[in-house]
This record gives sequence, structure tokens and C-alpha cells, in this order.
Amino acid sequence: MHLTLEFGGGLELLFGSQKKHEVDVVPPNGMKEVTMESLLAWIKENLLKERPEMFLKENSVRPGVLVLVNDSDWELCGRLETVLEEKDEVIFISTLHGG
Amino acid sequence: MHLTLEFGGGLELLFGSQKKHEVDVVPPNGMKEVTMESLLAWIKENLLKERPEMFLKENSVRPGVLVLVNDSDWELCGRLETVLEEKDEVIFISTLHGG
Amino acid sequence: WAAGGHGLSRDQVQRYSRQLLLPSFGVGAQERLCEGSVLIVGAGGLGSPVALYLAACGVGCLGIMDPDRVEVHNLHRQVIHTEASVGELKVASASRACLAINSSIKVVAYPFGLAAKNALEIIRQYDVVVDASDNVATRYLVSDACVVANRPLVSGAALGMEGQLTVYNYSNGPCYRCLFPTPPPQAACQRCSDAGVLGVVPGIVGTFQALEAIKILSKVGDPLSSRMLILDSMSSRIHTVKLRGKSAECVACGGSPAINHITLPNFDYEGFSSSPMSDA
Amino acid sequence: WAAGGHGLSRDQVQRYSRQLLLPSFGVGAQERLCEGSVLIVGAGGLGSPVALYLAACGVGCLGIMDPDRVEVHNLHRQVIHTEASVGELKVASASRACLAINSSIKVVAYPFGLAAKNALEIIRQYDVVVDASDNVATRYLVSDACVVANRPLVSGAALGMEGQLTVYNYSNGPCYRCLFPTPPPQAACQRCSDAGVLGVVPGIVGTFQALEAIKILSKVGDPLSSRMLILDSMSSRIHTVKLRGKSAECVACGGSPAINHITLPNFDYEGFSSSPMSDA
Ligand SMILES: [Zn+2]
Ligand SMILES: [Zn+2]
Repeated sequence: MHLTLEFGGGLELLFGSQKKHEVDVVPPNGMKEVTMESLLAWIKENLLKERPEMFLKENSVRPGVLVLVNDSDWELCGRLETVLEEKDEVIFISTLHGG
Repeated sequence: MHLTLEFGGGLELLFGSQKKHEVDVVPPNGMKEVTMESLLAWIKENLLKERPEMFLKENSVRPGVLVLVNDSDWELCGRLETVLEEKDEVIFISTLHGG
Repeated sequence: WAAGGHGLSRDQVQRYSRQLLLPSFGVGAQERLCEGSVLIVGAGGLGSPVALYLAACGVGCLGIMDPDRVEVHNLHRQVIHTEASVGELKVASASRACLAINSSIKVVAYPFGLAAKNALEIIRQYDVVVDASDNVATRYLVSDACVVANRPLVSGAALGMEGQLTVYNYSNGPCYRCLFPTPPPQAACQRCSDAGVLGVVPGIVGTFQALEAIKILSKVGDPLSSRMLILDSMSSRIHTVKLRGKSAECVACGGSPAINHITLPNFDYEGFSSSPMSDA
Repeated sequence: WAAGGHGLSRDQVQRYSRQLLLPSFGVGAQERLCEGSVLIVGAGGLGSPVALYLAACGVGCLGIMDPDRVEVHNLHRQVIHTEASVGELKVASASRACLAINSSIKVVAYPFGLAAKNALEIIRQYDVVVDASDNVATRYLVSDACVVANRPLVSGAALGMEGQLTVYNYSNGPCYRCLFPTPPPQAACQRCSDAGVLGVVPGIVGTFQALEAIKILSKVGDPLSSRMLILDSMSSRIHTVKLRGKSAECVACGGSPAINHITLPNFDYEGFSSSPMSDA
């Protein structure tokens, strides 16, 4: 399944300073669908280059990271259980505090 | 066919000061498709409330109006011949000169 | 509007004539601005354009709060200050600039930071609060205090080449804690002084913050509640994304909040967020 | 960068330190800004934030052009001016404000409007041009002159509650005439003085114009060429739309242009656009 991933607010530094990633993700063994939970595992395995604790905590993202699926807060569509569809856009953005 | 039309840059004043219009447009008699040309005719007939010369000129829009189909300049997709699809978004925006 | 029957003076009618001309703004909205008040927490990169544009457009009373003094490395982005004000309190420099543009408004300068002890008392005196601060501890405090005092909060942030903007605690929208119940790890709390910032980026975010404050005060337009504007200046791409609503479990704005006018003044925001409120 | 080997003075390193810290900006980009020059056509609602932010971030030479004097009804949006400068030439007031923020840059004031006769000679002296003007005749002239002189043009406009922004004549992107070969009817050419403008809207557009000028000069990021940013301030919605490229038939930037360094100075821009270049 083709997905567009985007990292911002400094998270891109954990992904080789590249903000946008076009990726193809297959459902994990025995699953029919790619959920946000399996996407996070896939990212950890395949994309994340350094300091995983700056992106993940337990089986989710670390505090201070907003997750947006097709420009909507993942809180509105089921968080880790969100089922992704072909061509979905997922944005991970670290909240900023500077001024 | 369901379309979202949007008027901006002052053009909304010709449409009851409403910027966004959700409309259902059927192809004109004998046609299978809705093109931008037939959409303009439909708008003139059904939506335009006043001063048509501020929106249309001959069979197209007046000079100074940008037309965007799904956020792309209609110059990139065939201008009047552009064939519209279900749920397309068409924006008409008058260029501004103030500062 | 020239015929009178409104609360604007002749000077105000002249000064604000280009806003009074707007059919969707007009006298009513301008009167609400002139009678309204905004507290700006931070007179730095974000606070500079917020203060300039709110003073210019005629917000009746501006509170400007900042403990710091102007330094030369502020000047690349904090355009309300000048070389002559280096060494001066930022609130003094910013107040002077606001009054130079519009002497008909009132400006109150707070030459100290927002603290748990003083937040509620000060915030209650204003209609709208703008978070133009530079640290995560203050961001939690401003949000909590706005919830307890029932004030809308226009929150902006900028770092590096990016900016973020939203309105909290407004019309069933979330507060800062609804979005971020747990503070981020300390390593994720970089400041402009650590990581740098392109000067014009807080300029853009701050000008948008002024817009949102104007919309809320004047009751014109749709404020950015339950939505966030995300700016990537390098690609000139701007996402407006949809955020969750108010959370029933939120410790600040939920059904049975742990944070209230009694507990807030004693809450340890710096400890909670492992982040100091000042650079010192 | 503290170790030297670059063209920045110690004062510059201190002043711009928050930009030098940025890995994607750094010394090289700052040097290009400090060696660069920008002509700002118009010192009004758009030109105010453009001039403030370009001066602050260190653009080496700013040209500021405007024939008008400051009036009190400008002050609700033209935040570079103050009450004390009412009656003064806008370019004098704006130059003073820029130098107060950053005395290390050079500012050249042009107390007259851009005209067909003077446009090429002036524009050739700058690396980037910012159109912050307020009328359609000047917009055609600025664009044509930028094409003939081969300069990128950062064009912004604001009216009512809306704003528009794009970069013309840059990297195979269109010029103003590619988009608008025929001028609009006179009735569609409203100005802020006729139709009004919410003061903070040109503030947002102008701050974005400063950003685009910085990106072009510093060669960092993707300028807004062949794209247009459309701001609806009331809904806080921002579209970034894709525009056509350069047109081969364009009379200004096409294959066999009718407008060139010989014909431009004699072209009647006011007659062509049925629009005066000044409010008078
Ligand atoms: Zn909450
Ligand atoms: Zn052209």
C-alpha cells in the first residue's frame, strides 16, 4: 500500500533530514490491513535512523507529537487502530515551543 | 454531478456574498459530460445574481479572473474544454491589486 | 457610518476608515475592537507583530508581558524593538512602539514572566490571551490559566523554518492539555536560542495570531479553533489540519478538572514539564 | 562558524546568530542576504512588513519606493509608520524605521512612483523586486520591467479580507502578463481606499513576501514560483494553487516579446489598464 509520510517540527532530523517520504507498506504477517499501530512498527524498522525515543514511546508516538491522517488528528479516527487506505497521507509533527 | 464552487477576490459579491456553493450540475442536453464551458453557462443561468459582465466575457471568464480546478490553474487542464468529474472543486478568484 | 449613532470618535472614524469601509467588518466590529483587551505573553519574535498589528487596528487595551531585556541577537526577528532599545526591558520598548503607532489605546506593561501565582489575576483582566512565549512550561501555564479564567487563547510557536498556530479553549475546541496531556521529553523542547529560527517565520505566525485575536474580539469570521495551521516556510506549504475537540478527561478543561483556581497557583509548571520558564 | 573563514563581521555573527544556528541556513545563506539587494515598490500595507523583516534579517541594500506621504488612515495597517510621521514622505519614515532596527544595512529612498521611464534603470540595480504597490497599472509595469531586466518579482496583494501572493519571472514560472494578458475591467480594480482592507491582511501577505524574497536571495528553500498562495482571512483557509508556466506567446516574457528595453519606457501603462498609478 502506497502512503505518503511526512515528518515535521524537528522530527525530520530522525529521518535523515528528509520531510516527505513516499513509501510502500505491506500488512504485517497474518493481517489484512495496515493500521497506524503497524505503520509505527514499520517506520521503526525501516525508516527511523536514530534516537527512537525521540519518536516513539511504548507502542505509540512520544508525548508532544501530533499525528494527522489526511490532515485530521488521529484522535478523530481511532489512533493506533486507524486503518489506513491506499494513498493516505500521514503527518507526524512535533509541537513547537519557540517564539 | 456534485461540484464545489468557490468565488473569491470580490467575485462572491456577484453570488449573494456567499463564497462556497455546493451544487449539482447535469450535463447540458445531448452531452455526456460537464465541461468548464457548460459549467460557466450553468452558473450564469442558475447562480449569478448580478452584473454578469463582472464575471463573464464572451463564452469565458472576464480578464483578471483565475480559474482553478482542484487547486490547479485551468490553463493546465484545457480551459473551457476541461471535463469535470464528480466532487471536483472549482475556484474562481479575481486578482487583487490593493496593498 | 458618517452619520453617527455609534460609539466611535471622529478621530477613530478617520483612523480606522479603511476597516469601517468593509461591509463584513464595519462600525460594530471596530467598536468591539476598541472596547476589547488582549494580553500578549511574550514580546519577542511572535509578540512583536502581534503587538504592532493589534495596536494599529485599535484594540482598546493591550497587556504586554515579558521579563527580558532587548539583546542585539533579538533584532533579526523582533521587529518591534530597535538598536536604541538594546538593554531596555522588552515591555518598555514594545509599549513605546505601540503607542507611537496609536496613542489612543492603553498599553499595560508587565516586566516579569507569567507565573502560577500571578497568572489568573492578570489573565482575568483581558478578553483574549495570546501565547507568544518561548518555552513549554509557560505554554502549559497560559493554557491552564485561560481555561480556569475562561478566556480564549491564541497560541503560536515558531522554530527553525517552521511555525504552528491554533486557538485553544474556544467554543468546544480543545485546550493545550487536551492535545498534549503529557509533556514532551526535555530533549524535544528546543528554543530559538538553541536551535535557531529564521526571523520572518515568527513574523508570519505572529501576524496570523493578531488576525485570530482580531476575529475573536470583533466576532467576525471563524477563529482557528479545533484546527491548526502548520507552516513549512521552505516549501511555502501551509496545512490547515483538523484537531480533536475538548476532551472529557482533560485535567484542565474536562468534566472534573484537577486544575482549578485553587490548585493552579501551586502547580509546579517547571517541574511538570522539566523545562525552565526563563533562559537564565 | 565562530572560527571565522567567512565574510561576516563579529557584529554580524552576533546579530544574526539565531539564523546562523540553523543547519539549513547558516553562514552561506546569511552572507548572500548581507550581499543582496531588494527593491520594495510601495511602502504601505504590504511594504511595511516587507521592509521591517528584510532590514531585520540583514539584506544588504533595500530600495524603498513610494510617492505618498503618511496619513492617519494608513496607520491601521502600515505599521512601519507612526503618528509622528503623519505628513512625512513614506519613504523617509520607512527608511528611518529600517535603519533603527539595523544600522548596518544601506537604505535607498525613492520618493516617487515607478514609471515606465525610470523603471528599468532602477530595477537593474537590485537582485530581487517586491511588488507592494496598490494599483493594476503599476503591477503591469513592475512585472514587465522585471522581465526585461531579468529580475525575480515577489508579488503580493490584499483587499478586504483576502490576500494573494506569488513569485513571477523566476525559473520558468510565468510573469504577470502570462497570467493576465488582458487587463481587468476598471470596475474590478478596487483599491484599499475604495473597498477597505482589514489591516492585518496585508500584514500577513507582506510578511510572506519578505519570506519569499529571503528564500530567493539566500538560495534556500523553494520559492513560490508557478504557485499562488490565496488567503481567506475570515475562514483562516490558505490555498496554495498550481499556476501555469511561462507562456510562449506572452508579449513580455514569450519567444518574441513586444515589450523590451526600447518599447517599455514608452508604453502607456495607465492607458492600457485604464487605471491611474496614483490615488490623486
Ligand atoms: Zn483540555
Ligand atoms: Zn509572461
